[in-house]
Amino acid sequence: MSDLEVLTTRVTEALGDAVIEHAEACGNLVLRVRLDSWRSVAETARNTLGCNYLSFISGIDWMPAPTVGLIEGDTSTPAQPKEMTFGAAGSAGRFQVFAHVQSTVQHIGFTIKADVDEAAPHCDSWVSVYPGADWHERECWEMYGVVFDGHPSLRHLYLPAEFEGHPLRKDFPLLAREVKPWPGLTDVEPMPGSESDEETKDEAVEA
Amino acid sequence: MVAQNVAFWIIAIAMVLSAIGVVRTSNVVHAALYLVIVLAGAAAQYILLAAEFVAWVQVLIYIGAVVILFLFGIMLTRSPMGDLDLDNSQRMPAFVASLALVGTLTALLVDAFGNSKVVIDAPTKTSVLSSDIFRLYIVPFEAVSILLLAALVGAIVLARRD
Amino acid sequence: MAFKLPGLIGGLGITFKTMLQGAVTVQYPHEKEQPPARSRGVIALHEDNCTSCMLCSRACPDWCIYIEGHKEERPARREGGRPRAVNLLDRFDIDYALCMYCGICVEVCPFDALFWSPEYEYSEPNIASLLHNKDRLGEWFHTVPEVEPLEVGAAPVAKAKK
Amino acid sequence: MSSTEQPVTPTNDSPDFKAVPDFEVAPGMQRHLADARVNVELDTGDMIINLGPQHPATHGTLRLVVRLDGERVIAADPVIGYMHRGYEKLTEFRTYPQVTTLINRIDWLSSFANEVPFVHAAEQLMEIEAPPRAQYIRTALTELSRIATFLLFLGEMGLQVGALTPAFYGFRDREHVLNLIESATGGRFHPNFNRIGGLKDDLPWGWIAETRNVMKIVLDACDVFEDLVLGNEIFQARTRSVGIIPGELGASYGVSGSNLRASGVDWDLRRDGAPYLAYPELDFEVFTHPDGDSFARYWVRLQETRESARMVLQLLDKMPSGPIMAKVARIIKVPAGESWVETENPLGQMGYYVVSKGGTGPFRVKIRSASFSNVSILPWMLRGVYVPDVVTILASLYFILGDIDR
Amino acid sequence: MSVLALEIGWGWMLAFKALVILLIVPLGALVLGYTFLLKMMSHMQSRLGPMDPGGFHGWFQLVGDGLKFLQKEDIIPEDADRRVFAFAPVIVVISTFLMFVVIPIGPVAVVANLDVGVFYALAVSSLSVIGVLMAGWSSANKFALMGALRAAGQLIAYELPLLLAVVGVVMQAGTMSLQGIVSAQQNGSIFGWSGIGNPFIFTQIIGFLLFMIAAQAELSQTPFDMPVAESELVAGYMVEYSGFRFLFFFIGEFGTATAFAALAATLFLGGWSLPGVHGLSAELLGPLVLFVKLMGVAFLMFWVRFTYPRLREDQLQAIAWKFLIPIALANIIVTAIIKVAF
Amino acid sequence: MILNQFLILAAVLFCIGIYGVLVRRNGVLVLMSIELMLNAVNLNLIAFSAYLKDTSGQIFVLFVITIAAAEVGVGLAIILLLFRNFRSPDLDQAQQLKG
Amino acid sequence: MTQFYRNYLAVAVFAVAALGMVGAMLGVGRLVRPNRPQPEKYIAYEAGSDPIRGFGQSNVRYYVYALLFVMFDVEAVFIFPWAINLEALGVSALISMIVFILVLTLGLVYAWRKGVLRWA
Amino acid sequence: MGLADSGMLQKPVAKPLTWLLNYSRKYSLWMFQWGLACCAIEMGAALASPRYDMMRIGVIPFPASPRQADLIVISGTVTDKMAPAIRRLYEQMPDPKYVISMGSCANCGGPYWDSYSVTKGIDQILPVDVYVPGCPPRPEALIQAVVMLQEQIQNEGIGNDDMRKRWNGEPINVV
Ligand code: SF4
Ligand code: SF4
Ligand code: SF4
Repeated sequence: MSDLEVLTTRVTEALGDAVIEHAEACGNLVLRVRLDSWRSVAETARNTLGCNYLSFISGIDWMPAPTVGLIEGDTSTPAQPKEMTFGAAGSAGRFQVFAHVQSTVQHIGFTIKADVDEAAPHCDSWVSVYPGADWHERECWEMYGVVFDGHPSLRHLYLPAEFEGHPLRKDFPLLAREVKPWPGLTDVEPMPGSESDEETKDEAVEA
Repeated sequence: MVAQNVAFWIIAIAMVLSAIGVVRTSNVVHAALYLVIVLAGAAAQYILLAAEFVAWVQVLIYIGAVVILFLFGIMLTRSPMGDLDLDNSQRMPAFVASLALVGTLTALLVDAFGNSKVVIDAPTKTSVLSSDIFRLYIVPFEAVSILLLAALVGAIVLARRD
Repeated sequence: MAFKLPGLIGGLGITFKTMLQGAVTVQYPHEKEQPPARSRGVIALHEDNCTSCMLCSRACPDWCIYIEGHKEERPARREGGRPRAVNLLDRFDIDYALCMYCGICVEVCPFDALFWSPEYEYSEPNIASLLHNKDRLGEWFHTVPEVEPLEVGAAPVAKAKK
Repeated sequence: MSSTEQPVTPTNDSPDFKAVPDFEVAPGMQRHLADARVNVELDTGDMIINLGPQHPATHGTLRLVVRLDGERVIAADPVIGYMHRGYEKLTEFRTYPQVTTLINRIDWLSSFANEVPFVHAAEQLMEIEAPPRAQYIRTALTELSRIATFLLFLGEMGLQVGALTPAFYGFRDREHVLNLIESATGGRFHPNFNRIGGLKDDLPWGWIAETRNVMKIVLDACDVFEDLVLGNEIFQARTRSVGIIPGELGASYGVSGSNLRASGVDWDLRRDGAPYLAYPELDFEVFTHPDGDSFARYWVRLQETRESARMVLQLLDKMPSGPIMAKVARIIKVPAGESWVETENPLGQMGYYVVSKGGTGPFRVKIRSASFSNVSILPWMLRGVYVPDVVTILASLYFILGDIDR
Repeated sequence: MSVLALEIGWGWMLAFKALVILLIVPLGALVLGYTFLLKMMSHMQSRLGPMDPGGFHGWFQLVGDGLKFLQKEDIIPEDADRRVFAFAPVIVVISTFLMFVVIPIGPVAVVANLDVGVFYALAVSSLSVIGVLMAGWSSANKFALMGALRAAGQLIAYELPLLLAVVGVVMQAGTMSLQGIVSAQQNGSIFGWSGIGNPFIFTQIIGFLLFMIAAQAELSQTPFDMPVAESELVAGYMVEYSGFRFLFFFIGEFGTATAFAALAATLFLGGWSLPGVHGLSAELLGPLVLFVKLMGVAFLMFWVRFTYPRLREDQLQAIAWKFLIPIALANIIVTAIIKVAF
Repeated sequence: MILNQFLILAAVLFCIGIYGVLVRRNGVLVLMSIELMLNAVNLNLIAFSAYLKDTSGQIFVLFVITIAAAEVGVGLAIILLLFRNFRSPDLDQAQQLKG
Repeated sequence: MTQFYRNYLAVAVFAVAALGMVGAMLGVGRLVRPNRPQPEKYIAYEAGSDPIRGFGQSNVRYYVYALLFVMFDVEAVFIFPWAINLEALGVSALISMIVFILVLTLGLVYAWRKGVLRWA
Repeated sequence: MGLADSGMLQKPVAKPLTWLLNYSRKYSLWMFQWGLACCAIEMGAALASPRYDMMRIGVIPFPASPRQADLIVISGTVTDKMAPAIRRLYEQMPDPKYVISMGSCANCGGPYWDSYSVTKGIDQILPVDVYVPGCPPRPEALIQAVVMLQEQIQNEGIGNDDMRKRWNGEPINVV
């Protein structure tokens, strides 16, 4: 049994039915847990599994960005699939919170995900388990609008207080990219058969 | 002696004005700074009277230490800085009383000393002072140390919060 | 607060020694150090090589290369060949006020038209002058250094840039 | 007079200290933060002071809103975000090569080390591996950037406790290291030298010999710092038992790297994490210090600088020959998947959680930067210390604003 | 006055002296600031320091700074107490200036040979505390206020060791007049050998060290530069000062540094006196000798300044009260006992 | 210089001091006024000492200065205490509160 | 006029000269310096943030130090005249001075023991 | 007001004086101690690294308070949250004052040109005297910019119009 499998068994056993799904992503254990057990998972991770170290808490928005690829042939902005797909361990909807915890003693670590509601994203706060969660949760709230219940002071972390919107949501546009014309657009037509022709074509296909 | 007289009057006027400032100003820090002028003026008068050492003691202790103590005290008590009413209601009677006192004292002094002159032929040597202190006033001198000790202990007891 | 001396004295010794050692300063405006050959100072354009294929402009993360060009017919290179159509540059501007000196453009250029030069002295009092046009970029070409040989153990390079 | 009568605010070591910061003290400050123009009505004798965003102690743009009683800090609230550039959003709009060149500006002192975990994550997803020579060169450059970062720290810390001269020495000796980095990568600061699958270029001729010389200079510099700063009694008086982080608490705050090792937690991702670069083949020591105070942090970093120099020498000895790029398509597309890579950066644990959906750019990159977590412990650490110690603590935590705010 | 001033009335003499000193003070500060602060510091940090201003090794730097500040706008913050704010630097400057009055630079070349010389110098130097407190308080700025309180706390704490360190010298010389102290050193002897006179640094080495430490603190130099600690309080009580008023503090700082160095040189190193040089040549050489000694002392001060980190406020006070003052008192008693017994 | 110059100046200062003591409510200011009075006394002493060519006056002044320093120290400590208890350096208020 | 007064005249001249210098410099500065009043210029500096008004309270500790200072300053004042006349005053003065110093040192020791000299 | 505006300094007699005044301003550039981002480290290197030692040419990094500064080098990324503070600090500097914009971020937003939180160019809030290109510019590049600024200062008239232009300090308001 590889280390990862040992870890998987240990963690899934400890967490019990909180785990909805688990997967392995490039050697890293990813668990999807029920939203209502989000906090108890943290407690178990810290107290039972010995993961005393909080790496990060953050969110993820699985919606394909409507703004990407706005300009025709813009190869500077990477292409993404247009339909909603989910990553390791799946997701029930658009928003997920995920966190990574580790043990500084046993040198193990795993990622925990939980699905949050799209319309009114809510989630339990981890501050009482990992005090370091404070800022991470503020960041996540600011970036995705996920409200952490029980967090002592959810207020802006990075952005000025008057900032509106949640920048990391996929539908938050980067205005500068839309305002400035992409300089890669050209009216020079490719010459048939030339090397540059093929390359531009390649690019165009990818875009 | 003309120069000394000129100096005296300049300093005296500055002193009196500043002294009035001390009791009239509405800003406590300003009062302390006015006090500095009065004290410095007094030191200058001592020099006019050839009491060199005492003059610099005045500067060192009064200006260099007591005023600092005052300023610390002011900043500690956060005394009001604005035009808050720092005076009580007895301004008028107090003014009259002190004016009367000045008048009486002046009259008395003029009457008593008339035009007696202060003649200064040599400044007081510090060594003379020291022999006097350590020969004639040795007991008060020791008493001063006890007094200072008592004041120190008392002030510490009072100022400490515990 | 036990102060043992060695640490304090030793520190004095170090600074004193440094003082005697003399400075390591290079007096920049008067004497200049040549930056390493790979240094990314400014991008030079070898206009003859550029086919205005736009690859650099598209790969640039900052969108700071502006290219305009047009096509022109040219007589065939070899006798009897087809007449060639070439892209001629009308405009090739790099906005150094925006450029992040990442080198992506130099790397993606398939025709070896862009090079790094280690020059760095082109501050401007006017931000518009930081937009270097193709003549200015062409001038930088004279400052492009020779490619250095590689360290022992390096695999032979397939495609040698200048 | 309220504050003077209240019991003294619990210090870090007092029994009624709570691991979780209590937020009772914050409302006044919150109001202030919500609207900076509101005059906070001072109902007590305390003084609220803004340290920053422009303040010499805050390394640029951190802002500390500090509530003082005399010279003692009752509560401190770091306000970050003055350097927030929206990295996680920007990465979603860039292709992989463009992301690589962008992310070295997160922790700008050790830029090269920033690139490594991201490139590694992408390589993991693509299931390729850089050739050994590339791994060795990467490791050497990472360690060089660690040395450059720490040399700056070793001098800067002296500056923050009032000694001007060490800062100059730090800069002086760091210059040699930067020269090395520049002659190899072309950039003093932002190398952009990593490519997915290897490196941009091989080392230039004579680099290895030059590096050996420079490592000698670095080792000498460490001795100088040991005598000039670490051994100085005044420095010790200023730093010992100042800003203690208990190891367990530090871990739960996510404090990492040298800061955590200085608190006695023996954890170094180069040795203990998933193997990366050439570290498994190196022989090196991990230093810990039991005290967890500012002095310990300085000590640990000094030792690590030395150890890094030794590691570089080892790497130079073992440097394999061969290619420096794996076979990678010219236009990089990363297959869909998720990957978490963490590395031991100079400032601590840096991790990238890369989510790809198979495009030419990442779908989501969560950047876990070390300083963010390192600094998040500040409100706890700064309670009950004196103003001068605030400076020492900030300096000894050693954060880079870009690494906090991203 | 014996040589030069036979015919010249004392008033002219005084004016002449005033002029010389007025030139010497800024000039001395300039040379001190330039030579020692910039060049020595720079080389200790293995760099060159100013080079370009003026062409030759940046001699123009200090003049340039002065002229530059002359052209800077004079800002008085709106919340400041205008009059106090404007007057605070003046007090500091005056206190500095007055210190120079009693420092002799030759057998007769002294502006005012006061009977209470040392005492006067120390009393006058203590005046700057008021200026500092005024500056800090009137700026209506928290950094300034904290800086001023720290500065005042420190200045008064180290005023005492300074005073007490001098007592030993006064005891040995039997006078407070600086001229008297110099001649006591010049004419003294070490165990009967009078080759170099008796510079009090030998017998009062503890006093000298105390004096230097205390002077370092009085000047707010590292390791005692808490009040102006840049990395905490930005610039301490000077935060809000701009333009020329700031330069006054600057002048005050360097002037006081010069004055203390000169005082130390006079009290402990024999001042203007050079063994075996008397009469007119002493009068001419005096200023130079004093200057060399002064520079030696200043070198020591700046050497320490650029090597050490700074102490914390509490440590600083602790050193003064728990370390320097007891030692100074012990020094006094021991010196007195020796002097009375032998 | 006439002796009375100094004496009258001292008298004026003394009365200004009295006015201050009577009028001021702030404890610190009252102390300052007391200092004014003490200074007037000192000036008298010195003037007489110069007039009579007797150093005792100056020695007395030294003692008075000493005592004044002690007095200010204790006085301010008391005011601090008042301030701590009544949150104001105002003497009248303290009196009222004391009842 | 005696030497004594001349000396002090010199002191006074110096004070006035310093004042004059200050005045002259400010006057010259007035001629060459610009004056561009902008309201923002006069806002107190607080590290780039909007200043939070409110007067701070200094620490009681400073007061106690100042108190100690005053006491010892007074002591120094008495030491000086004694010091210049040491030999003439002889043993009895020495003893009384030692007593004086010891009594005051007692105060220092008291403060020390009381923890006044220790912060916090 | 003052001599400068009275026109007296424009007379040929005043040439040496003008020269001297400019010369002293030129070599006494007290630089505000403040760094923003990566560029700040290069600025630090230019100042504190003995290899570059910008103090040679009269740039003194002494003041940490804007009140004593002549020169502010905007060295690095300016975010929207930071911009008001920068503006405030600039305003607090006494005239005459100079601004150097260092690095692509300060010039134009640089690598973060499309970010939602970065100010695209410091010249939107301050008048800039010299722009230094680079990301980050080498310390030498900054020194070169300072030399360039010093040339500008040397040639500054201190008569009415030049002065007003230079010392105006009015912001360039770009919406
Ligand atoms: S420089 Fe190179 S990449 Fe750019 S347009 Fe010219 S040929 Fe194409
Ligand atoms: S170096 Fe980078 S940012 Fe600059 S022009 Fe080239 S691709 Fe664009
Ligand atoms: S211009 Fe480049 S180096 Fe300078 S701050 Fe911006 S990203 Fe950093």
